[in-house]
Amino acid sequence: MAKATFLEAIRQAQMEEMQRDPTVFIMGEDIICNVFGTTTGFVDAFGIERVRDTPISENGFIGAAAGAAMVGTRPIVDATISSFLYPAMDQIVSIIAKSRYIYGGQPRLPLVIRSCLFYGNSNAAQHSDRNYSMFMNIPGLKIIVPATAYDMKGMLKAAIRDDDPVLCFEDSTCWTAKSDLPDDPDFLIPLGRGEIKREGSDLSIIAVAGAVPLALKAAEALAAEGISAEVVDPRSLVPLDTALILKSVRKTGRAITVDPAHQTCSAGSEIAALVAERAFDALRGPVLRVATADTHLPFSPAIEKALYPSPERIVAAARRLVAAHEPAIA
Amino acid sequence: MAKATFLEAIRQAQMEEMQRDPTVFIMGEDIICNVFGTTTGFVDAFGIERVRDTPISENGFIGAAAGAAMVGTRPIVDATISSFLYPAMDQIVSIIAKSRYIYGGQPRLPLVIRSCLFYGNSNAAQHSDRNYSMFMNIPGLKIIVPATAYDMKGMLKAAIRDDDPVLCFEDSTCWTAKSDLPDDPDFLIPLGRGEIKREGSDLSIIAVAGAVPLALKAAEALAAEGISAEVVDPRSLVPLDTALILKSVRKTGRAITVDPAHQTCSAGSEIAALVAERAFDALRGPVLRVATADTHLPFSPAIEKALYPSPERIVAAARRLVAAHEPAIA
Amino acid sequence: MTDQQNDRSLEKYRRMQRIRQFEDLAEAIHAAGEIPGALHTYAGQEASGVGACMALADSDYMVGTHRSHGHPIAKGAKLRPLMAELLGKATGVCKGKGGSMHMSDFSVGSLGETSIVGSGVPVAAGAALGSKLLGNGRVALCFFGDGATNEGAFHEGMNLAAVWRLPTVFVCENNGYAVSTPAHATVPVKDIAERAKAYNMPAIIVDGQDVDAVEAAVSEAVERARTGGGPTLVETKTYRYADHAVNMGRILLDRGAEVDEWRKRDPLTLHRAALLAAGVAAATLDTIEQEVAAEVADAIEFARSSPYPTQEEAFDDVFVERLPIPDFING
Amino acid sequence: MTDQQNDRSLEKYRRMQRIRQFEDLAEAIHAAGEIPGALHTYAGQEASGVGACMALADSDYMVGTHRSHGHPIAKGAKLRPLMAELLGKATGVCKGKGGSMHMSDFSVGSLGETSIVGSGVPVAAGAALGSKLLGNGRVALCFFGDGATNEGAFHEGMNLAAVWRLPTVFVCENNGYAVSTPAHATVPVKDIAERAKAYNMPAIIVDGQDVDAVEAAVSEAVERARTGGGPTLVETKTYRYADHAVNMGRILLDRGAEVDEWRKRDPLTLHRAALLAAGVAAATLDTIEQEVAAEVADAIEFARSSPYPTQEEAFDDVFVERLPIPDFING
Ligand SMILES: Cc1ncc(C[n+]2csc(CCOP(=O)(O)OP(=O)(O)O)c2C)c(N)n1
Ligand SMILES: Cc1ncc(C[n+]2csc(CCOP(=O)(O)OP(=O)(O)O)c2C)c(N)n1
Ligand SMILES: [Mg+2]
Ligand SMILES: [Mg+2]
Repeated sequence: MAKATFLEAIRQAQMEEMQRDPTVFIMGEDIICNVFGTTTGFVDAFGIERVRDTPISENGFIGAAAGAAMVGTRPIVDATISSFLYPAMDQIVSIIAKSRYIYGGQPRLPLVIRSCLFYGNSNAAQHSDRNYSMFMNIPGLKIIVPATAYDMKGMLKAAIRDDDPVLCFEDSTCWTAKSDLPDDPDFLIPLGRGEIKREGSDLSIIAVAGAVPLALKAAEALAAEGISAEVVDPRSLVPLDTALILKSVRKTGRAITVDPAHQTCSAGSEIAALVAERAFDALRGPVLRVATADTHLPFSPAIEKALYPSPERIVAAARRLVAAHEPAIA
Repeated sequence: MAKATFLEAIRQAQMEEMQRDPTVFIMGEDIICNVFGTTTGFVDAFGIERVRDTPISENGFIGAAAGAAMVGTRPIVDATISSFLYPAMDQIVSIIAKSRYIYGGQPRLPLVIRSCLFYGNSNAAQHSDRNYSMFMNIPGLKIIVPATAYDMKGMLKAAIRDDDPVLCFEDSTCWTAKSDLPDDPDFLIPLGRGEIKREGSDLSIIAVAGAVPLALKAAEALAAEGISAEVVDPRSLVPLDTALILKSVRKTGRAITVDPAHQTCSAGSEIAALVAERAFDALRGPVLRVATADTHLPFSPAIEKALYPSPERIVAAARRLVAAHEPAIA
Repeated sequence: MTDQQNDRSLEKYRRMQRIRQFEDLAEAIHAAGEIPGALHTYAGQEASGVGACMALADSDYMVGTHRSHGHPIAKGAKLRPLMAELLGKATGVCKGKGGSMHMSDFSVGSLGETSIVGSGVPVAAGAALGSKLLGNGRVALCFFGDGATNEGAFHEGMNLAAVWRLPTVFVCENNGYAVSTPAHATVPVKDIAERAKAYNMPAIIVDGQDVDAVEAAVSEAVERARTGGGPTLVETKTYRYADHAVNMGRILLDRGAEVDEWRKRDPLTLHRAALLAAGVAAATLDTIEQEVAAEVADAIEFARSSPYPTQEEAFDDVFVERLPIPDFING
Repeated sequence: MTDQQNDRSLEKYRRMQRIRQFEDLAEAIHAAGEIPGALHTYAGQEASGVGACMALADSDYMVGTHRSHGHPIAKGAKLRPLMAELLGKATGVCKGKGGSMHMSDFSVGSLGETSIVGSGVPVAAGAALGSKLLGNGRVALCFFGDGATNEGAFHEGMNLAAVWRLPTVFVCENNGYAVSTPAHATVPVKDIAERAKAYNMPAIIVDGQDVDAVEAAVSEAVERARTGGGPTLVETKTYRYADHAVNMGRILLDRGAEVDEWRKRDPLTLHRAALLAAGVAAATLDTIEQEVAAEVADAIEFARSSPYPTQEEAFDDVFVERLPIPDFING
């Protein structure tokens, strides 16, 4: 156990799994030079056959991962920034998500596509996407959104060992966050299992990716006002730990979803709909959503930040919800 | 006024707008031979410059529509089947949705991308997408989902005249439905305005695209049981007529969303979340969702149909909701 | 002809016959309403598929297209599961989930017949990359049409295979049309083979009606791939007899005279003539035709008597583990 | 030299100076923390951008890339709105919404500097299509890098322009690298120009350090486009001095000696020498340099003293009509 960052957790997970299984390999643009630090030392350790710099052709190499996976290897694709998944939607949706099904279960596609959510630092609209929810609408893709270095390591290792395709979204606002990382080479966090990141009794804050630390800060602030907030981190969006979410909301009677994505058709909206459908009887007030405004992200640092969820916005929503003092229906 | 089909409504809308405005042109794969009948006679009327068969390169010609729109033409792209939008996501999301914003309002992108929702007839998973909700998560794209020939004509004409990019999703289950179509060359239905397709007092069924006729059938059946269902058709998903939806739910106290898309992160989920957030005080029961199961669509006719919304499923949900007899909270 | 050559030549004839007779029957039962959805037939292109696949080892990989009936048969697939697939039965090669556009039989190395135009090209490059990494010596062959070469996926897959010298063979089945659009209206080069130059890739143009010529061309490409020489683009000049697809909108295109012209160089007729000229007895060929007829009859019998999948099976194969079945299914 | 030639030559020098001095200052103030986000500079490639744009009419269109500072300046854009954009100010050319990667000035015909690699190519083809339909005689020029030619968007845009004979000029600024990856590792042809063969498109390779040579090559292409001869691919062999970008991860790549080598053929130095050799007085060139220095100083002054956009402006320009402002903004 040693404290390490989220980026280092990614590096360790990849390193350990590549050491463990010679069929695992990694490819992506500029991963040898290694821009974000998640493949430091990999070429030396594994050679250029297993650590591949790709041409700038996301559809090509992500589709190639599908083919390579079908014949018995386990590719990790580093797609850098999640905005670069759009040119590859063809292969992600029509091939990767659908091949196992359309061929009646004949192939397996054990592959991981990693990309970061690169928002909040003046990179403008073409580089600031938080687009996991688009993929949630497509069956056949597992989707993980770890928010801590600990979860990142355990879930990425599990994703690499998983026999289904997994999209791993890495929130860049979490990159420098640190956890104690287990050294156990078999440290795995099963996909589809959420976690209560903080217990509470007055309301449930269900937070996604980089919204988790914001929710924890908000919960801290709320505690000082006498409001006890529970913070639920689904950690994986597909499969979604609906049981954990519903149990928390049934306990607290109130729910706020927090999601760094644009609000419309976000993961946060999906979770809100789930709660309104399946825990309605326990609800003491509306299901509130804190998400990024449905506008593009501007470059200018003067006006970008206010568009995202913040602890302040979460606190305000929580106050409003608790103040409503509606009686439980059940 | 003469009765005509949904497909004929598309043809008329395009024909009238191309007659009216010489800067409007249309392009797509095999539109001269005209597979689905929406451009019958167009080459003869407008010539091959304005009626263009494209190479099979969706990203190329959809991106070309963006460039052509920026310089003063008004392209209509017939992208055939909505499944073929995936190869073009790069241009749709990064260029078409974002260009006006990222360049600070300098360009306008008056273009329409039409594609049909080609499900329900054994076309298998790669050709059965109902994927508008993915685009709802991206600011900058107007999205229309007309369900009648009348709405189709008025909204497509409005879309062609609109100065923003519009995605027009044409539900193939509505293709043969007929309406009386106005001849008025300026018959326009403003985008962003929903419609109550049937009035009712016990519950609101908010139905999207091909779900609208299903909801109307269900409402008919419910009426026979003494349950009065209101059917709300948003008609456009972006902008969404939230006022109309909320007003209906406030009146009836109950809401069911019906959406032919996969349930997770669907338009139906978004509308459910909206209702749970902004009309909670009026709700007398959970917000139920009737949508397509979150699996792929199989080819086999024996097992495809049951996965979609149906009048029966809507009726069952309505009965359950009304039977709950929960008191209004407010 | 040596015995072995003779066997191969007869096997080519058998596979071409299988495809032709399969397609004839498929069209007939489609017309009779037994097959749902659209039907993209391969009749006319048999020499391209069979010639190419005969150049492969059984363990080699192959990726195809929406026009998916011919490729697996060419690669040696059994007819029963294919016919059952067309009818949407549980015994189909894809358990009834794929249908006409997706008749991929992984047991013969077919890694997908994908109906999104161009989308197979990166997959084939990837399979070849997998082979390379695993060191198993296998080659991945990719079929696609003339129209597909206009897709970005084609470009990216070709490029990747070229820069990484992957053991891939790209076979462009140039049948002159994409749906209704003639190739010359969308492809600015005279021969698709020209496109290989963008990747510094060798290219071969071959008469796609001549199964031996196709086999020879593809063999050269396979040999290059297997020995580390990287990918080749092979263009087979061929033709499909039927409309783009039955039951997918209207194709208002009069190709009558052109079809007649091409039928004069029908790949089965040509190969039959070649075999006869090489001294094969007509009776031998007749027997093959009859055997194939029996096979096809058996396949349709099998397909018809097979059960449909159960509703629960709709939730299988999204992931390796079955999805939970929602309440509204089966009550 | 005629007076007119002389004027053009001096204008080229002026524009190259503008780019170089703009970049030098941008790097300095970025280092000082005045510019947020990443900075992709164009220093070293000035002759490519200026030579190409000088071959265009003012009313012609141009599409660029993430390396977006140089193109608009080359096309004649004013410096004030560009510098203000870099600082995220409301007076920026994109009102502060685009920043370093998107410095597109539509008033000089620039139709976007898009940071998604390859994504400008279809847009340029489309602008040319628009010109053709409107009959306005305008040409659309598209800049992109060597790395971009591996993208599907490049292929599809090139192909479309070729089959439709659109008035497009494709300028590949081959600076030898995509981020850290040398072109030879991802592009299997020796010259990018080879790729034109896949589209039956003429191609020209030109010394990208020589502004006159670039102008001549692109002029030939523009002439062809304007007279209905369709598109041309021009490859400018050039080099960028700085890292791929400042402040976007670490680039661990030692290009030291190579940079020195290329600096010997610095485009500004070369053009200055050519002008002096042609009899232009050194003082004339010095004056230009000083005038540009004053312009750049004025631009930064303007940028610094400009206001930031208001929070509400974040909701402008998604659509033509402003979006409703959500409650959590400003209260
Ligand atoms: C991405 C995509 N665009 C369009 C289509 C519709 N479509 C199906 S087959 C086809 C023509 C393909 O032509 P070609 O590649 O020459 O193959 P062929 O049908 O001639 O065998 C088209 C346009 C599709 N399936 N996928
Ligand atoms: C689709 C996409 N993939 C990856 C990136 C990240 N990226 C930005 S610039 C660049 C290199 C581009 O190289 P080149 O086209 O040669 O242009 P240069 O930077 O050399 O001017 C990369 C990989 C991107 N912006 N878009
Ligand atoms: Mg074809
Ligand atoms: Mg470069």
